[in-house]
Amino acid sequence: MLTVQNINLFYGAAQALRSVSLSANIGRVTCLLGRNGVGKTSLLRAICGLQPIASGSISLDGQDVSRLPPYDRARRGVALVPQGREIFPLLTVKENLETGFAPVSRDHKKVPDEVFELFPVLQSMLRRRGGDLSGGQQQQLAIGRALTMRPKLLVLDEPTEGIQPSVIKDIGRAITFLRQRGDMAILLVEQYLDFAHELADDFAVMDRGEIVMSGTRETFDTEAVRRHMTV
Amino acid sequence: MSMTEQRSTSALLYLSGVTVSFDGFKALNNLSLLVEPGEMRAIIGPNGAGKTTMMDVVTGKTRPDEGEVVFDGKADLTKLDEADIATLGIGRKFQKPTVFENHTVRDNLLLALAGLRSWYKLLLAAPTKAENNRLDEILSIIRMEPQQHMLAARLSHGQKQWLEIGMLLAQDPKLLLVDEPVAGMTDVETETTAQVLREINKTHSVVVVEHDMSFVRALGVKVTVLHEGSMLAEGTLDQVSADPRVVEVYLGR
Amino acid sequence: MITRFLWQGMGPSLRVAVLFVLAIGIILPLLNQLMPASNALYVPAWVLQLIGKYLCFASLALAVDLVWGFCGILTLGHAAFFALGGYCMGMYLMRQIGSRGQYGNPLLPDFMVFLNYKELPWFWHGFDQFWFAAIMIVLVPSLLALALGWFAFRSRVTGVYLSIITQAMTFALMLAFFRNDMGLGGNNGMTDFKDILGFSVQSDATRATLCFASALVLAIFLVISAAVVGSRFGKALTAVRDAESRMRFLGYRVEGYKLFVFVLSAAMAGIAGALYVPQVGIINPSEFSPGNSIEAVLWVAVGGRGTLIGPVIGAFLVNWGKTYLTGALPEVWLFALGALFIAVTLFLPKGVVGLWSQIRSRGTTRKAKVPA
Amino acid sequence: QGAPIKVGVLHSLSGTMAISETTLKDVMLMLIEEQNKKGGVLGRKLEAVVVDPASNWPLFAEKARELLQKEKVAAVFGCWTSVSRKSVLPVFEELNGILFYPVQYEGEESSRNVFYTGAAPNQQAIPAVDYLMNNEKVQRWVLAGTDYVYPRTTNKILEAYLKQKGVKQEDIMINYTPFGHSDWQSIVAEIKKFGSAGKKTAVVSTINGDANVPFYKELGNAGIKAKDIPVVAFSVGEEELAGIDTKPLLGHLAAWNYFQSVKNPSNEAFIKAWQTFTKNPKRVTNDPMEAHVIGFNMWIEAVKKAGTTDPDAVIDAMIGITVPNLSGGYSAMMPNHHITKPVLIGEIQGNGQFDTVWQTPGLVVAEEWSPYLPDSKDLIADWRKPMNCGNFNVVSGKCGGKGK
Amino acid sequence: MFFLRLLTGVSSALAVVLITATAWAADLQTLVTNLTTGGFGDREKAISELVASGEARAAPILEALAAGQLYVRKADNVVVIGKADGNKLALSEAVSGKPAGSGTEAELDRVRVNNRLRGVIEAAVGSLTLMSPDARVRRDAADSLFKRPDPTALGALDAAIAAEKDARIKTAFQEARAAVVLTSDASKQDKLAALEVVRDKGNRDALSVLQAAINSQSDPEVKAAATAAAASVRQTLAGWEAAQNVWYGISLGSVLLLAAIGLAITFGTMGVINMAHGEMVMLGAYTTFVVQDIIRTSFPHLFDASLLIALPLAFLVAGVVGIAIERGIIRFLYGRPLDTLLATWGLSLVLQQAVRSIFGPSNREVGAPAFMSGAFQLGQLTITYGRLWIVVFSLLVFATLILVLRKTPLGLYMRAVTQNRPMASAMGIRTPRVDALTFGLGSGIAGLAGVALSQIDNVSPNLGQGYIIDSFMVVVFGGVGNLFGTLVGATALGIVNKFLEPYAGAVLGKILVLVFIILFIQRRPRGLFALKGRSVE
Ligand SMILES: Nc1ncnc2c1ncn2[C@@H]1O[C@H](COP(=O)(O)OP(=O)(O)OP(=O)(O)O)[C@@H](O)[C@H]1O
Ligand SMILES: Nc1ncnc2c1ncn2[C@@H]1O[C@H](COP(=O)(O)OP(=O)(O)OP(=O)(O)O)[C@@H](O)[C@H]1O
Ligand SMILES: [Mg+2]
Ligand SMILES: [Mg+2]
Repeated sequence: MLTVQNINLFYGAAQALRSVSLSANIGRVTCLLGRNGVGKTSLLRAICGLQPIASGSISLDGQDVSRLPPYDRARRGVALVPQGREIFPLLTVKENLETGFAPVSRDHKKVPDEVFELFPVLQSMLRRRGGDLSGGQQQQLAIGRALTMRPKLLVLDEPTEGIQPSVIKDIGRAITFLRQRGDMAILLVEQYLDFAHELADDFAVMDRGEIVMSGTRETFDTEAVRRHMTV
Repeated sequence: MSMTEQRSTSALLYLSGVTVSFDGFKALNNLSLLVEPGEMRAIIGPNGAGKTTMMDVVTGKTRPDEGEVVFDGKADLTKLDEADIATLGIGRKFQKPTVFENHTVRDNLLLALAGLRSWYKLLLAAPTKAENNRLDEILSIIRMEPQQHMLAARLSHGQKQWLEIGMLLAQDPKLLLVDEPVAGMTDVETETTAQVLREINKTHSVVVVEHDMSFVRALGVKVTVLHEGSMLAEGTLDQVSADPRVVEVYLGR
Repeated sequence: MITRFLWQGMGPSLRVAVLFVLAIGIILPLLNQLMPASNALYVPAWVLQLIGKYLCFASLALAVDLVWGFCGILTLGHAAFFALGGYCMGMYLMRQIGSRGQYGNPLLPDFMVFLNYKELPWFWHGFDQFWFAAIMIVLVPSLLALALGWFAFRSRVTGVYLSIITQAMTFALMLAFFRNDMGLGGNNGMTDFKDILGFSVQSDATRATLCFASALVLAIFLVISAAVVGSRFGKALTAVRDAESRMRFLGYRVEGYKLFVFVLSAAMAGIAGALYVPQVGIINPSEFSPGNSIEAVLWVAVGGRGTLIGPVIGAFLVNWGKTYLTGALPEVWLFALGALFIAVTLFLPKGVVGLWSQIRSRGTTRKAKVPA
Repeated sequence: QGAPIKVGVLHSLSGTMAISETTLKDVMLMLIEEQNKKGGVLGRKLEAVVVDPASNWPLFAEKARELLQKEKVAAVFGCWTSVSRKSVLPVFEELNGILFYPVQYEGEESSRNVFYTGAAPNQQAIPAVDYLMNNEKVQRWVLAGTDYVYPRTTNKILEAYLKQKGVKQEDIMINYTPFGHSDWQSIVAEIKKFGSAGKKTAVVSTINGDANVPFYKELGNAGIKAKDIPVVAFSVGEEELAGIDTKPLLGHLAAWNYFQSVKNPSNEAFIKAWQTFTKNPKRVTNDPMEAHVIGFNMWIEAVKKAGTTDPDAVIDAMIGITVPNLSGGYSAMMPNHHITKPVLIGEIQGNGQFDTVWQTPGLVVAEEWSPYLPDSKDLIADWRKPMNCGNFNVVSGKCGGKGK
Repeated sequence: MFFLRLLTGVSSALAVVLITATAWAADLQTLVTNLTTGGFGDREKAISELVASGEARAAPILEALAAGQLYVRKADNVVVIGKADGNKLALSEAVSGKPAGSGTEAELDRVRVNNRLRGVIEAAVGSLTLMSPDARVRRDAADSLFKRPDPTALGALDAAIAAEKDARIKTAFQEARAAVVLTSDASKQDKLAALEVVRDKGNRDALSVLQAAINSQSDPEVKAAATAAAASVRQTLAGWEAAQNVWYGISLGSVLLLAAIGLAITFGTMGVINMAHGEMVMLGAYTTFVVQDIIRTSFPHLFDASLLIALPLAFLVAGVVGIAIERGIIRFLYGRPLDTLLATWGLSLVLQQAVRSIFGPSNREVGAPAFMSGAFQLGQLTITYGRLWIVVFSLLVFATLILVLRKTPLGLYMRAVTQNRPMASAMGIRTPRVDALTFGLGSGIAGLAGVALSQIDNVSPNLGQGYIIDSFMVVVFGGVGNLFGTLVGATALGIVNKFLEPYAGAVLGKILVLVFIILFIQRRPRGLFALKGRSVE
């Protein structure tokens, strides 16, 4: 589904990504790990088109999308749950969800049932403004909103941040469910190692803007990873 | 009744019957809470339970519809504004990290540093050695010496979290309200943060909100569980974790 | 202590700027006074007058920048403080005319005579004394700023709401001053000044002195502003600009910070206005017009917001452009000016001053990329 | 053939006043072009120096200085509204320039360096009131104006005049509005109310500039017909009417010293030249334009008479110069630096023109100092030697106001 | 009884006509010639003589005179009536009414009238047209007689009253008769009765008649009764005055609303400090002018539809310009809202000067179509059609806009994009298109406002400048980002203004409104309808 090849990314003169390569496939969860400030978010933003890359390529289903604006990538099936939630504060919960209709075809303009199954709070708060929700509720809304886009590549940036344990478990189950349904690739950034470990089919570890380790669940070496995660 | 009154004098933070509603929705519902001097308290509870709102009430951001909020046995916080409350000695770290983006890390800490606050004093203030030492100290605690001259805008999410903790340290308040300090931190950093907080707790009172149970466990303090704006349970983490209601609404199976 | 305060903000580029402003203020008037008119270096008086005017505008721009650039208050009413200072000066100059007016009334200015005033309105008393006028020049704008700021900042009026309040204020003042009944000359305002401190306003020596005074004042303002923004106060101020409520949670009384800067800036604007009036020879209510305030903001934006040199450059550039273009391209100069504003926003996001750092940073990026 | 003689044109081409002043700039360009076709003056060509003071009063002074000191123009034609004139006045006096001011104004001024070719109040306002009183038997008066000096002074003079004619205070209503006032509903209603007192009522309007169009539109909509409550205006000319559908305004009045509709050969020639010059066969002419025509011709004559463009010589030569005006007579420059003018009362027609309904039998000499104001009734201006004074007090016999 | 009265009335009127007709027929020529000679005073006399003659031709001749259509042909000194017919005048002989060829203004001398003569003629024609078969004409005749009571018309009025079948016109006749009685030397009783009739009419004209009666009556009893009647009329009118002020306020509010509503989108929703907003309004007004100009020269019969044609065009013109501005300038400035102030200010200078160069600096004429001219009475409330339509129009625009923003996907995307542009883009919303459409919509609405404002204000390059400050005040006062706030804010400011104006005067009133805004914002620092909630902080 997604192939990232040798991308470099700069903030002004500072380089945040150095020749990063990564891929994510339908029906699999790819987990990206790393300490604070190593460039995980930068990588995800580059994939979604929110941050321009200096070189390298990003392709979806074999098509190069490196130069496409974010909305065109969204139309090709990329959905993002960003760090910091980025809810539309003045839109109601319902409207927030409905923004996800933009890239989908007419007959899919309906919020999928699994969103409300997963996050029953949202159902009860449809008319409340997104900005008034609590942090965790916003996080749930952000995930629901991404699912409304019926993505082929779901990109999640620390989706469990600020979420109560029971819902984290639900999210884990949901990710498992989505993986099993087999219609999307999932790219997950997570600091919460146990959670990542449970879900990941493939994983990659970043440090200082580079991928320093990668492999499949079978080769997942918790200790080695932990080493990269400490200073 | 007399019991509470008596305790209210000794408690550092005293909330009684606090209710906050937004357009009919009760975010806090008759909440009462006591924090003793020198105590560290963890507060957990489902998303939307009202934890952040409780902090908003204490720091003066939100006015309660009903109820009493007393600090240090004398100050009625419902009558004071944010700056007054901060001056009394209540510091806060926000759930969504908020730092001064156009200032360097060091200047962020300098602004937070306890002491000068009035405009005419700052106009003529010269940097002192003590202050600089203190800043260096904090920078090393939060491990941001390399970034100290970087603009805060360029920090990653987790680094901003650390900076906010550093600002809280610099502010040196009597009571620290810490909202989800370890969100977005690695497991190792989570442990470090717990250590830092325990260290602080030796001299300060702390209220921590967090969803990370391992972190709460590492703190090893009394836990209050909020639910739908009121207190659901209180006790050690093990005690509350065993409470079926807490499992039902919060921890999950 | 005070000298340390004053020196703390003086960076090298600012030192250059202050010296440059002073140099203009000294050399040009001297050339005017000492050179014979035939000499190539002779500076005619009208040039001095233009430079003097630009210097006053630069002071106004600096005042605007202090509140807008450093404190985040987009003021759309600073022309009001400028005009109030100007009116105080105008009243002094009017009283200096004495019985040389058209009607020869020793006490009442002409416009009062023909509007049938029998005696001097109360607020005109004292303005025959320069010291009194000088106090008023600072006091009147400051008090207005204090009153407005006191209420607005305490009620936490921010952003566009504050902008609109300042605009409403200047608009209301304009309408009020237009009224003939205000006793301040109505639409015609005050003109035909004769003397200032006993010297004829029309003599070249006076003009040279006024030009010098304007430069001196601007230089002083630059030093003061630099001291303020360079102090810890300045750091707090920019923090207030960026995240006001966060500052409150740190225990800062944000109102005090804003109020101090607002009042300081109003006083600066007032002084600038007072120097402006004898140089252009007229003060009239249209100085209060909201458009003037917006223009002052534009000077700052063109020069570079949030820097101290930017507003000075912006004020000079835009006003010199106006002077030049209204003479050279009278029919189409608005196209040129409008295009300038658009071009600056599009290509120089940090104003003309930003151009310098833009060039520099481009240099460094290139350098940084070379080894990679 | 010497170097060309520069003539300054100081009219706003942008900002609020551009609407009125741009036309005057065009007229000056036309006059200069025509004069050059005739071979210029003193054997030299004329050259227009146009600047744009942008409706900004300090800029007027600055540009005046630029014209006089940098461009060294021989004379300046310019300004509109008293404040612009007052702003440049000290500059002209200091640098000894010559200014021709073409617009009606409130009087109370006479400068050696300014020639006032527009009307003084007695050349416009008073005859208009006389006309209404005598021909339309008006007994009740609304004096409506924009709140600035010209309306204030004019109304003051009119008030004194009306009272002298026996009109009672209660039959005079005075109303002021801000510049650019655009919502006239209440005021029109008030006028209507004032008019329903069983006495014939008229409105004397000194409403300025842009505010007139909405005012007349509201009048028309509210159904106030000229035969019920006529409005006589001093600032509404053909140019202003060009922006309004005048059919509902039929019969409302204006007082000027010139109308485009005046029929005589010199006017017809002027209109033709103007429409050719602007390449617009519908372009209208108006009173201030005529004032510039008169002023310009007078200046040419004076330069010829003096044989030089030297200001002092020209200023002295100006007095007594007589040139044809476009209303079919001659206007003369008087010693008070104002000119003699006929006063015409015109009714608005459906085609946006005025139809002269009444005219002063002869020419009216300007009273620059109003006899109806206590402090100026003793003043006169006479710039001939030996008096050479703009505010001579005839009681004390001294120059300079009270002349103490 | 009724028949009898009717009969006598008709016959006496007939008699009057017959007698006078025979007596003076020969002299019509002289009478008409008299009309064309002498000064205004002589002319007035000639008019009353002509009326007294009772000639059937008198009415058309006098009407032509009042309308300025009576001429003397220079060539042969024949008095003719000239009616516009293309560029020429179709002539007919005044005395006989026979066609007399055509001519131009230059070949004819117009017979001048002034306002006073027009009034005299109107009253005279009034008494001559009381029996007209056209009900409107009879009504007008009654009205003009009421306003200008003429004692000689008493007989004709009586006859007309007797003959009248329409109850409302009959009342009007009776009121006119009462007014006439008051000016005649009728008996005290008659006058007292007449006073009652006039009092019951109860409007401004009635007050005027009563005031005149107070001034002219000598009998103390009549005078006292007139004073009492006037007082009672004044009292009724005072009650209506408040209603009138509210209406003025609403109509001023609707103008403010129209001017501000586009800004509520470009500024309120998108956050662009759009100083060129006024120029968009101006573009709309100039579009109206161009449309009317084309219609006038090429399709005159469409004139009444000109505004309807102009509306979509103005929307398009301003909208397209808006889109061009967004694509060319604004889109580089998102995230730098303050810079938009600078750029749009520059833009407004350019647009103003461009319009000045193309259309000239002076005002352009935009006419009112028939349905927007004139006024009607609602009780004692005078409501002008123009204002009424503007109120209706502004509400329509407002409602449509609310629908678009609230109920369409485009509206949703607009709001999403302006709240968080990158995230909206990541959600698959084509942000550039939405941005352009939003700015275009705001500008287009400003263009619509221009069409409406062209009806009440100058169409000049300065048009926009006059509204920009008010628009910003309204949007901010109402609460930025809240359309309802804009609606309520505009109406509130309008009404406050109109209640202050009669007491404080227009100038002070405006100052007070500004002070009121300043104080109000202290109370509600985020406007009338502040956005509440955590996200606002
Ligand atoms: N807008 C920006 N401007 C400049 N530098 C930035 C910006 N955003 C991030 N950076 C820098 O890029 C590096 C990578 O940041 P990024 O946000 O990708 O980290 P991360 O791995 O997501 O960290 P975290 O776990 O804390 O979210 C950091 O060192 C940060 O300082
Ligand atoms: N201004 C507001 N308007 C409406 N509802 C609000 C507002 N502020 C908070 N709420 C609601 O109040 C409830 C409590 O919110 P709060 O932020 O205190 O929760 P929390 O306990 O901090 O949750 P989290 O763990 O997710 O951060 C939530 O349901 C939220 O939606
Ligand atoms: Mg991250
Ligand atoms: Mg929370």
